[in-house]
Amino acid sequence: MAEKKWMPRWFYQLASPRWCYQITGKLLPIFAVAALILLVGGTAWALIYAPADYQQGNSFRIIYIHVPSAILAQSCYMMMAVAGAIGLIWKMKVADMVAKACAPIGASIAILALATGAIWGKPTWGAWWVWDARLTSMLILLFLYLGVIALNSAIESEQTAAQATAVLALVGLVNIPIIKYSVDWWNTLHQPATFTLTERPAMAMEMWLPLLVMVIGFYCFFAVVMMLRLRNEIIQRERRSSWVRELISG
Amino acid sequence: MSTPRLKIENLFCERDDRILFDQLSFDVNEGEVVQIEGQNGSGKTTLLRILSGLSRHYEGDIYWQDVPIHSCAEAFRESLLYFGHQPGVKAVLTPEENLRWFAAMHPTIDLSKLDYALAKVGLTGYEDVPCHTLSAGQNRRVSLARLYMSNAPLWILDEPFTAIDKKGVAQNEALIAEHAEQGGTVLLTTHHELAMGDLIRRVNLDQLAGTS
Amino acid sequence: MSTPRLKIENLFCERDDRILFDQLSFDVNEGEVVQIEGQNGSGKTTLLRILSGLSRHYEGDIYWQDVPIHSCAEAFRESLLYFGHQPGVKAVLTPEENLRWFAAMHPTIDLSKLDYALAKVGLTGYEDVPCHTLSAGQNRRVSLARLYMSNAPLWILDEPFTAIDKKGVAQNEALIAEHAEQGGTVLLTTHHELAMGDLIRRVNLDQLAGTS
Amino acid sequence: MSFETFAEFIDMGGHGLYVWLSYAIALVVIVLNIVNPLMQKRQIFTEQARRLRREKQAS
Amino acid sequence: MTNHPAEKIAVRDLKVDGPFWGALKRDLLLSYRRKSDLINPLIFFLMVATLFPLGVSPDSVFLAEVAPGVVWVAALLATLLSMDSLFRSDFEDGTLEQLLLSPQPLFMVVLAKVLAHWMLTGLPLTLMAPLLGVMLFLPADGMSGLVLSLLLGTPTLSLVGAIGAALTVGLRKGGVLISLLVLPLYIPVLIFGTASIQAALTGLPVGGYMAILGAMLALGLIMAPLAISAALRISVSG
Amino acid sequence: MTNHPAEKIAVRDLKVDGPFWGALKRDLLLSYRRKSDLINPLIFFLMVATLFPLGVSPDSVFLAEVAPGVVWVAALLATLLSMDSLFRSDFEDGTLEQLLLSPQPLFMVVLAKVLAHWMLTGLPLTLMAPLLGVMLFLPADGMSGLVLSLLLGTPTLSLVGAIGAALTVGLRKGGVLISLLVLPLYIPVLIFGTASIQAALTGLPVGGYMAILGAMLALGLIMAPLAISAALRISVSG
Ligand code: HEM
Ligand SMILES: Nc1ncnc2c1ncn2[C@@H]1O[C@H](COP(=O)(O)OP(=O)(O)OP(=O)(O)O)[C@@H](O)[C@H]1O
Ligand SMILES: Nc1ncnc2c1ncn2[C@@H]1O[C@H](COP(=O)(O)OP(=O)(O)OP(=O)(O)O)[C@@H](O)[C@H]1O
Ligand SMILES: [Mg+2]
Ligand SMILES: [Mg+2]
Repeated sequence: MAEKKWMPRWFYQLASPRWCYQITGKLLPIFAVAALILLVGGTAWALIYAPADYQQGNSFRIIYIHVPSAILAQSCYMMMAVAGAIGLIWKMKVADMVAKACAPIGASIAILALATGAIWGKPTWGAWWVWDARLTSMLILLFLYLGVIALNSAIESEQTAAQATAVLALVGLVNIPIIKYSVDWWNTLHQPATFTLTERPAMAMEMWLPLLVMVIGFYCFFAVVMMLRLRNEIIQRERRSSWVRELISG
Repeated sequence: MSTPRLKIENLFCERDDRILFDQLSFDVNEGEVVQIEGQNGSGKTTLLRILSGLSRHYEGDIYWQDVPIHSCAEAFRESLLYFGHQPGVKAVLTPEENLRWFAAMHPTIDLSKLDYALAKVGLTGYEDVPCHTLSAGQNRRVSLARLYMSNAPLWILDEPFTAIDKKGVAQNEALIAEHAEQGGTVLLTTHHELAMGDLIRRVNLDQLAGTS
Repeated sequence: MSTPRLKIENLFCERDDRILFDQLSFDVNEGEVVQIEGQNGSGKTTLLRILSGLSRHYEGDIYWQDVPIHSCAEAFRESLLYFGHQPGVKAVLTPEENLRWFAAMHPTIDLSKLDYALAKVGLTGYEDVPCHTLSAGQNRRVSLARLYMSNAPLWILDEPFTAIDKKGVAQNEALIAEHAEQGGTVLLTTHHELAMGDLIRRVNLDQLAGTS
Repeated sequence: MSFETFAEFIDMGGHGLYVWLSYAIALVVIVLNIVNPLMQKRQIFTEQARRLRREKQAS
Repeated sequence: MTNHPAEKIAVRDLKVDGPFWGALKRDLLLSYRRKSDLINPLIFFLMVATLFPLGVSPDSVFLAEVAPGVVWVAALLATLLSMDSLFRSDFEDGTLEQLLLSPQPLFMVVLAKVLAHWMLTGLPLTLMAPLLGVMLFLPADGMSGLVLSLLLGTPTLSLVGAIGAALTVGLRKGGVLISLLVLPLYIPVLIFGTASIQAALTGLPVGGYMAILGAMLALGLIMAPLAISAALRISVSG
Repeated sequence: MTNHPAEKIAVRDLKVDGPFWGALKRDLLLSYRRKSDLINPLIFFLMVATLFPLGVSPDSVFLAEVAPGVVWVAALLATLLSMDSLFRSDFEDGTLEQLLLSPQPLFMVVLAKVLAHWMLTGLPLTLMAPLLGVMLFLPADGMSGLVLSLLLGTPTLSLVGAIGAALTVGLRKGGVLISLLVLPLYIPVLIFGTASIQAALTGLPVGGYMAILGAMLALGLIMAPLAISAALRISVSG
């Protein structure tokens, strides 16, 4: 299309599903190996070598799942919204597909963060669930994800679905800071914080390093799943192009 | 030669893995009536919705007075009167109230012709009854009344004669012919046999789509 | 002479202070096709809804095989196939699912003719797509497919040809004629010019209602 | 090594249930996330291959 | 595009369903197609469970105290609000006319529709209730009472609500009116429902309450379909 | 039947409304015609106020404590549930298509529709709130906070909800989905709304909360109509 003339070359290339399919094909094994090593190594480190917390004992080891998943769940939403915006503004198909692939991953990771948090809460606070600021905003994030998924699956036309979810994701993005802010306020106002997540002593290095490994591992894992889903999506949508035909019949 | 009013180039549309039309190109000039033909499901409505700017499920180019349609959306909409399968009549409002709203939304609709238009479509005496008590044909006549009030040069009419009785059809055909004579452009679909003869140019979608 | 299938006596109906028909009486026999004529708003739909038992806004008597219609409601419904302005097609279901439901509700609809009927109305290949993705005409064809599956002797059809293309109209006309020949009874309205000639008896509501 | 014996490792200072449950859930989520797109891929490929064959037959 | 009608005829199941199964299957299928219909009441339920602590108070002692009432009010509202759509879409697309012209007994069809409605609202609500109970810190003693009372109470809500829906379906806009008609009839169910949970919480026997809820359900099962059928005929004839 | 067209032309007012007034007038007229639209949210509001004491506890001290939260949750649910119909009937009868094909700026038309919606839900709710407060034994100190927070908060609810409505209008069934989409976006309003009443009750200054509610409203007024317009075009094109 004529309007795209001014865009840099890489943008063109990225916009080409075929190029994207090829490049992800090359990147996939690299990230897969990295994710495997980091996650397995990180888990071993976390479970076996890292010292127990002096307050919470060994239940503290949940942090190595909990925090990476919590972080990932949030950044995944950002990515989804940004990709959606690109798709909406520049009509870039690949961006739409990326956004679509983000939603289920993000939702499952958010569920993981919630579940590990809840499990951690039982030994620490004595309750599976408390209406604390962070937990609440995580729950709301999950709702945002579910909304995006539901909307996407409810609309039959792929193009329309992508555009509609992009609008929703963007509106949600505006709301995330507002939600965070409001929930923080609400909590400090209603309920004397019996337990705050931030007021813990700064973490020791030997506890912190495996956490870092796990966080990076989670990101690599995210990249792998993202690419797997993206490639499926590309095949599905480009099914009538000649290169996909060759790919399938060959 | 002057530039065509509406220029369609290489239009392609596919729904559910079924190609409705491919490489569809035609021009529409001032004073022309173009009937889009085709059997049920051949893509007439789809085409008209694309041309009116409602649907973006297409590839190809559409020009309005030589400008791509998406870069002159507002000017295009100002010149357009669209009549769809759903006539856009609110059931709880009266015919008069419905037409007033149309006039508020479309500056090309001349409200001072309200009574004239209602009389023309045979709804005098029904101005003040809610439309849901009207018959099927009367409901569509409310929306057709816009044709008598409109100054828009381009009319896109999707089966305007559905549910209209014979007298009404004849009247509307005359109106369409008159609009074309005055330099207007009409794109329409209908399964009725039109009596306008050679005034009409036909675009057949059956052959394009390769359906029987 | 045998008793008439459907006997209408002194029917009177008024809507919103407008008398639609008064002292309307006619019989319908086996093998007859009766077309209710009249301009838009003359009361055709109202009459058909009354005859089918949907509406009770009337005075007068209706007999089904010499029994007042309200005392043989179930038997009457068993003999009736009604096709209204709204075709009764669920948008999210597929044509096949819609017809299955019709068959579950009406024992007179023969499900084994499902594929035959879908093929006849030109919907082969569309059995498994939700109806809201079908075109206007295809949607009505889903409901018309019942005609090919029904064993009911009495058909009441309110504008069955709306949105149907010419080939489809011809086919359906033939079907209606065939039904009449086999001893069926058809009451219908349409603004199309029917090509059935003298097979049809016409009841005109314009004169009755005193509308222009 | 913060654990002396394997039993201690399993017990996690009395919090074994919680810790292992968390890691198990994490494992399940990770595996599902990997398996789901892989199965989807297989399905898409077989479906498209069938479509191609059908089209070839038709033409 | 090629079609193989012959092939299809061979494999297709051509058994005709009876009116009850036909209607039930169709309504379930409709909801399944729309997907969102299935999760609708659940979302509403979850929403209330989220909004309540957020809006009122996150304190666990307080929440535990109000939990039975909140769950029941939420169930009631969820049912009430989903009622309006029970016959409306059928009315608008003409399938209701076809239904009324069917020679099949309307009683059965109506019962099937209400059953489908309950399976898509009341039943999932009942199954979800324990989760809600946990989120609102309902003590474990109350759980069985909660589930049982919902199980017996929600079908009654669906039956009674359907009468309201049938009466208002012919109107241009029934949404509100239905609440007004149905609400007074819902209140006894609400009162006995919450009372039974309170009883369970305080260790009193719940049998009596359940018997009353069951009796109301039995009455509803017999009377409501008749009322619904009559109301539908009146609404459509207008 | 005789007609006097000449006479009618003489008395008829033929002023053409602008897009904003045209849309606003029409939507208000539609609701007025349906009558029940007008009292709908009020009934819902009243229902919650009735059900809550019945289902949870009639104790006045308890009720006073929960009153701000209950009123806000009720207002939120009432708005949410009325949202789905905002564009649906327009979509179904084809008027939405006509709207999108109008050369008038969609921004204004959409704003007018949302304003009409608020005038028929948020505004009456706000005006009714003191009555509800009394029914739930809210202390007099909280009344002004209650009314003010609703006045600033409910327009935001209408604006944000309209985005959800616009996104789901093309679907066969949007009723549930919309709740899911919109609920997370409503939560900040709920939290600040109730917090401001709590502050008023405890004698703290409410200015800050009101400022935030106002800021959210301002943001919504600028952003929401854009999002709604885009969403409508997307939905209809599908
Ligand atoms: C369902 C329950 C829970 C949820 C949804 C939740 C959510 C979160 C979120 C969103 C973060 C922020 C991650 C980031 O961006 O840095 C986080 C961090 C954290 N959470 Fe949780 N959490 C839950 C329960 C718990 C419990 C029970 C504990 C421990 C007693 C805990 C301890 C932590 C710690 C230590 C951090 C890292 C803090 C930091 O470095 O900033 N969480 N959690
Ligand atoms: N939203 C949709 N999703 C998928 N397919 C669609 C959609 N809308 C239309 N179609 C398909 O496009 C084809 C053309 O439909 P269209 O409504 O344009 O037909 P038409 O020529 O107007 O027919 P009719 O004479 O019956 O009005 C149909 O076969 C239909 O199945
Ligand atoms: N519910 C109603 N309330 C009041 N009047 C009504 C109602 N339904 C129909 N009418 C009136 O009855 C008259 C006849 O309507 P009917 O639908 O029977 O006409 P029709 O002959 O079928 O017209 P068409 O050819 O347009 O379908 C109309 O003038 C209409 O105003
Ligand atoms: Mg069409
Ligand atoms: Mg009619």
